Amino acid sequence: MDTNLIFTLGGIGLCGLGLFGFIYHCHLLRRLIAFNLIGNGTFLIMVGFAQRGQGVTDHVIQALVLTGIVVAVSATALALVLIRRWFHLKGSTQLPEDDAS
Amino acid sequence: MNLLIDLTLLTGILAIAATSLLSRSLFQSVIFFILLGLTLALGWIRLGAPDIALAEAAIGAGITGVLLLDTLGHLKKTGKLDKDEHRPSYPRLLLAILSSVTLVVLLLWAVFHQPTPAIQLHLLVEEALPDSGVSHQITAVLLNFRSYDTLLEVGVLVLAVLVGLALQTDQHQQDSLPGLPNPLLHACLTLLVPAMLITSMYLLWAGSDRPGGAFQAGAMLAAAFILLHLSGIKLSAQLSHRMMQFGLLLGFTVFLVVATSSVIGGRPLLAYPDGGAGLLILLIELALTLSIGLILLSLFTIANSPPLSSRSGGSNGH
Amino acid sequence: MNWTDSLPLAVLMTSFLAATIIFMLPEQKHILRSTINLGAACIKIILIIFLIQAVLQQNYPEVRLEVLPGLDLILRADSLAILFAGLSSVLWLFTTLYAIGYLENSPNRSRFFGYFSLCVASTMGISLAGNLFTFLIFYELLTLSTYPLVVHRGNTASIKAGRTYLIYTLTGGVVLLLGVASLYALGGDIAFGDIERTAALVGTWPELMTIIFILLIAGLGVKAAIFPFHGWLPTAMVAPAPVSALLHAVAVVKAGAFGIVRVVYDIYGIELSWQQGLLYPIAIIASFTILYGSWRALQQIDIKKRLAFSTVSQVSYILLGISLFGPLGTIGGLVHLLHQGLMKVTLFFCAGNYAETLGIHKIHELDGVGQRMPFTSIAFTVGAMGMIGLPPVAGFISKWYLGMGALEANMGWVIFILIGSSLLNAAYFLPVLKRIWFNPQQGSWPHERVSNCRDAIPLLLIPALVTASLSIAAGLFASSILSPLGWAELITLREYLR
Amino acid sequence: MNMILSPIPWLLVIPLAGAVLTMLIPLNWRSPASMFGLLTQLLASLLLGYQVSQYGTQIYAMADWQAPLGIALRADGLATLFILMSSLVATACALYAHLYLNLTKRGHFWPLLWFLWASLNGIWLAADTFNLYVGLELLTFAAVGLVAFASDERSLEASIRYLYAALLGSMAYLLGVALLYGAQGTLAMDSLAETWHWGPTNQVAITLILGGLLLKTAVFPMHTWLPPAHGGALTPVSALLSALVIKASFYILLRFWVEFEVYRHLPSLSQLLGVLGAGAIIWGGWMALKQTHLKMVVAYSTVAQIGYISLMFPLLTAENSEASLMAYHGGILMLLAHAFAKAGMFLAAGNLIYCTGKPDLASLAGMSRYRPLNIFAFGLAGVSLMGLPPSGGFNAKWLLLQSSFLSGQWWWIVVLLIGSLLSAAYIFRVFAYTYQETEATDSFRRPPITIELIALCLSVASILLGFLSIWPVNVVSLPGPFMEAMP
Repeated sequence: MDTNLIFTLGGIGLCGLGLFGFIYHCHLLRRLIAFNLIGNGTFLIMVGFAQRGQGVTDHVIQALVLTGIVVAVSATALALVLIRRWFHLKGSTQLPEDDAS
Repeated sequence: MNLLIDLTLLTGILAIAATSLLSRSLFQSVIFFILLGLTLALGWIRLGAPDIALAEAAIGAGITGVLLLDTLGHLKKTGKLDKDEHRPSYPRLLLAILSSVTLVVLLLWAVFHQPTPAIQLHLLVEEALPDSGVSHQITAVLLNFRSYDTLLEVGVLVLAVLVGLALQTDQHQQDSLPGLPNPLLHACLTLLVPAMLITSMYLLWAGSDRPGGAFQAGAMLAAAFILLHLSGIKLSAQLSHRMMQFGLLLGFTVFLVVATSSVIGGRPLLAYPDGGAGLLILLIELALTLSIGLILLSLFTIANSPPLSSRSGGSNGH
Repeated sequence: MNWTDSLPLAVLMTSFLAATIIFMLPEQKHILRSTINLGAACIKIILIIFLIQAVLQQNYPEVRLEVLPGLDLILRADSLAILFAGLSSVLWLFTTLYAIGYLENSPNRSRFFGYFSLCVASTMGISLAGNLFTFLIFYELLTLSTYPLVVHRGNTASIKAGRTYLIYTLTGGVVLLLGVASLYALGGDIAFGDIERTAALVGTWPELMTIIFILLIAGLGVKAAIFPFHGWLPTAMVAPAPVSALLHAVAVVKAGAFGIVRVVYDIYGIELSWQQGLLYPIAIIASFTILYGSWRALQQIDIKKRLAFSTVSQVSYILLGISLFGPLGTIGGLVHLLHQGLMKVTLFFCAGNYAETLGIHKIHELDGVGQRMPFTSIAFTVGAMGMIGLPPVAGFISKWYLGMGALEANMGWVIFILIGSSLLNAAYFLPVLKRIWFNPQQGSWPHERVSNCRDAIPLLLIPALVTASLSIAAGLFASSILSPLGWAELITLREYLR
Repeated sequence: MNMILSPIPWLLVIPLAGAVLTMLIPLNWRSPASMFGLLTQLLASLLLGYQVSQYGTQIYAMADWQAPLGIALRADGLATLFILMSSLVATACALYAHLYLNLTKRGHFWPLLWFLWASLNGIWLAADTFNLYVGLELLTFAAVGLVAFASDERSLEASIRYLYAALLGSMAYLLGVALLYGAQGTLAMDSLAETWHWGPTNQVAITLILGGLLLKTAVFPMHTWLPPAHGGALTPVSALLSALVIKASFYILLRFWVEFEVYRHLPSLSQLLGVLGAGAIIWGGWMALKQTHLKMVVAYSTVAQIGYISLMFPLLTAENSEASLMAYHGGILMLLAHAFAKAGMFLAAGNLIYCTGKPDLASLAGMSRYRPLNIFAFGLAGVSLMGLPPSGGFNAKWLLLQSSFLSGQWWWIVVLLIGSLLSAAYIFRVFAYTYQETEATDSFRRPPITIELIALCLSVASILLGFLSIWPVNVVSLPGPFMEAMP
């Protein structure tokens, strides 16, 4: 078991946990945290899996992960702006469940 | 020994993630999420990715954490934090477990049948590195080989701010949080902020041959700005609205101008002129650092300022 | 490329352009609108005359446009196309004239006449279509452009009628699409008249081609209102009288019947259809529809409803003629396509006149109307006599040829159908004529319109009189080449000599 | 070819520069500047169309680094058609927005539109899997921003729903890309295709990518986010979203499907996509029939139409190349016709709502009398959506029908025909409301004739497509790696 594989597995675990939380929770903030867990898991898989295949440190995939992290933080910030506006308008931290659609 | 460290980190990461996800208190969840970011930074070091470790600590844990905490504080203040959080339904739980297990099984299956990649991109990177204008591979990838991705990525950042601004009718709105009137904090800040600025500049400079670069430097800068902001020194109030906008867009604009000038010069988009790569990359990075710092600060302040309760109507008026 | 080749397109474009301009016109500009309408109708008739000339010289103008790889839009003027196009263009002129008078001072005329022109454009497209794909396009366009006319009045009844109309015609359209698409999947683009290709396909897939035939006929049968797909026709009677005339005599019903003619003669070929035993079922269904329609007409007390069921019955004469294998049957079917159009349009014009002038809708209200509105009543009488099949009105010619055709095809029982139907026709028309001419007037008219004319206003009266005279002329001058009979004989000659 | 004369970089630079510029200049200068941008975009698209049809597929190495080290852009027939489509539709929507929105809203609209456009062009031209990810995120952010900036409760809720769904979708896509990179060591589409290896890793990767893109395209049953977002946004935004934005993820899916020959190796996934498409057609149509708000009818119609487009996947079979080609042409034509018709329909619906001042169907009574032009525009778009001739939608349906016959998959025929009837039902239901005559006189508001004409132009385009189908079909069949990978 090398480091790359271990962290790939960690990434898989994070993705699994994150997906569970993303579907299970209704609270918008909790779902956002869950999304970030999936994101972090994906980044771990990206680097761990690629480096496991290449057998060396892979700078290309690391650069991509840097891009990914920045995109993820932008997404989080955007979501927070929307959540806070929603909270302000409706006083609720979750979306109304519509069973119609 | 290394194996032991790795396994400990793995267990730690998963345990912290699970706690963050399932903790009954939202505050605890956020704290554990930040902790997860820091632990992951250690993991990144183990994976030989100090650049990501820096970014993860500064952006993944730092900025994201601050944003989450701040929102949490806002929610808490109105006292409706956990009240309306009814427990999710049973079918939802089932769906969540099923999808999550399916995903994990699929990924495990994929990971354990990994073929040997036919293409070794890192060889190409090493071969092209001397022509890239920088000696650090990640910077070369980000700002030369795959600079187009980075350009769009900065676009994503700008766009996030733009959407935030579009949702605010009055951009000069002061935020509701009072500054922190703690004299001790002030004293600390006077020491901390210059140190952070210097670190930021170092990270930017280091980017050309060592771990570091515009994003980490920008995040550090943003952290300093946010600290200043919290202590009552409001950059957005100091700078005029127009200046702020220029600052936000500076990095993207410089990047775009450099990209376009190469087309006018008869080269493909984003291609640097011979020998000028290093300098231009540094120029772009400098502008990017400032802009990223301001963008992250703006994202924080936008999220922070309360939206107007009565919007000016007439969404389809003429 | 001959200059005549662009004629089919020009015929189509006259109505399309008229429609577009009329849509754009403001509501109040009724003089300009009427001028455009009538001008377009006249230009179209002139163009059709050019086309007749070309076709008589065995020169068939054609335009093509490649729409998809291996799939063309074809507009082609052959003799059959001219038969239908000629009928529609002449009837359009009079229906337009009538509609201008009928809708005087009513709202939404811009919309009405726009869709009216679009409807005629689609009919022209149907008649000039050179392959099934083109036919299908205009056939569906006809559905779309008639819907706004059916719901024109905008009350609950007409919107309900519109829904019924759509349910029938769109479902029929889907069945037709299925048939056409499967035919194309088997044999590619088959132009009308290319019956050798179909013959080869029938040789390879006999069962499949039979199913496709059934699909095509069923899809077209909805518009042709054959039993049991006739339900929409009486319901659609709520529309204004010119629309009813259009639906019954000129466009919709005829489009269905014309489509069946195309499928039988120009896709499968009459001989092949006969050999495959495809015609006999049509004859039976047509016969049944003839009797059923007449029977139902007898029970109606509303004038327009009675006329509607009469149409159900009369259109099936066309189908009956097609299904009789032999030149005489063919002539009977084709000529009835025209004759029924002329006679039925007359009847609807008259029914509209009664309703507009005196507010008469029910049959029992017609007592003594002959004295009050003699000219309209004369036109009505001519139409009714034609429907019964009395000489010298054109209807007699149709029935005569149908009877001869039945004998020729060794289907003697059809004679009894014709006799039975004529008796029923007489049974539902003669009492009406008796009320008009011989019964005294009972009380006042239901809703008399104040006017200084003794009869209906000229714009309503003239079209009815002209079409009535045409129905007589078609019977009297049947031996001329340009009469409906002469043209039908020409087509039949070319069909059977192929 | 001369690098300056290639329109490819300008297709990206102009929208990005437009975004920056319209953020910086004063509000009342933003529209004139954008008008100039619209013009240059149209010209650049046309120039690209000319070059590609003359000289074939164009490869553009970004930053002068060849793929797989650098990022390549590829303008083949398919990409060119999409560029032209988005230029035309976006121009129409932008002009409409200029007339429809007030000054402040307009000021915020322009930079968002330009970012949206940049990301669309980036996606159409992309030939790199990670670049597609960044493009998708840029697109998502711009689209979410456009939905949210109506800034009422409904649109805010819709935008949150949309953002969450889109983020999950992109993450699944990224995970798939990560697996592909781990297995093959490259991100470029061309080199991925060359070294493709159908092991478990690639299968899982394709499954994840498929799942993510389906979520972003709102394929049934992952469509729940779409109707509120498309129905709740401001009118020009609704048109952009339905006409263009959902097409982006679909386009990526199609590229993966063909270039990596997924249709050959995972035929069961093709059938699954077809089944989902059938579900979308039936469910979307049924829900559209039940809606009481005009824009929701149109939004659910988008769900159903995505179903039609998805039917091309099961028909792209390895066995019958003729049927596959017809399915490909039919699907693309359907997509194109939908882009024009749906944009036209949303704009016409927006005009109608503007006239009545109420969003529900019942208040449309009398519309057909007083605002016939809008009803006409709505109707023409409806003709194409119902797949009635003559229209692009009909020709597309015809091709899909032919393809179903040829490949022997008759069950899709049933779906197509039932779907047509359903869509006719919900569109004519709207009509029936407009034809009702009311006692009232013309008390409706009157929109400027220009915005009525914009809606009409788009609808007419979807009808004209019925006569000009051969052009797009020829363009998307131009030779290139994509067509070589076709069965």
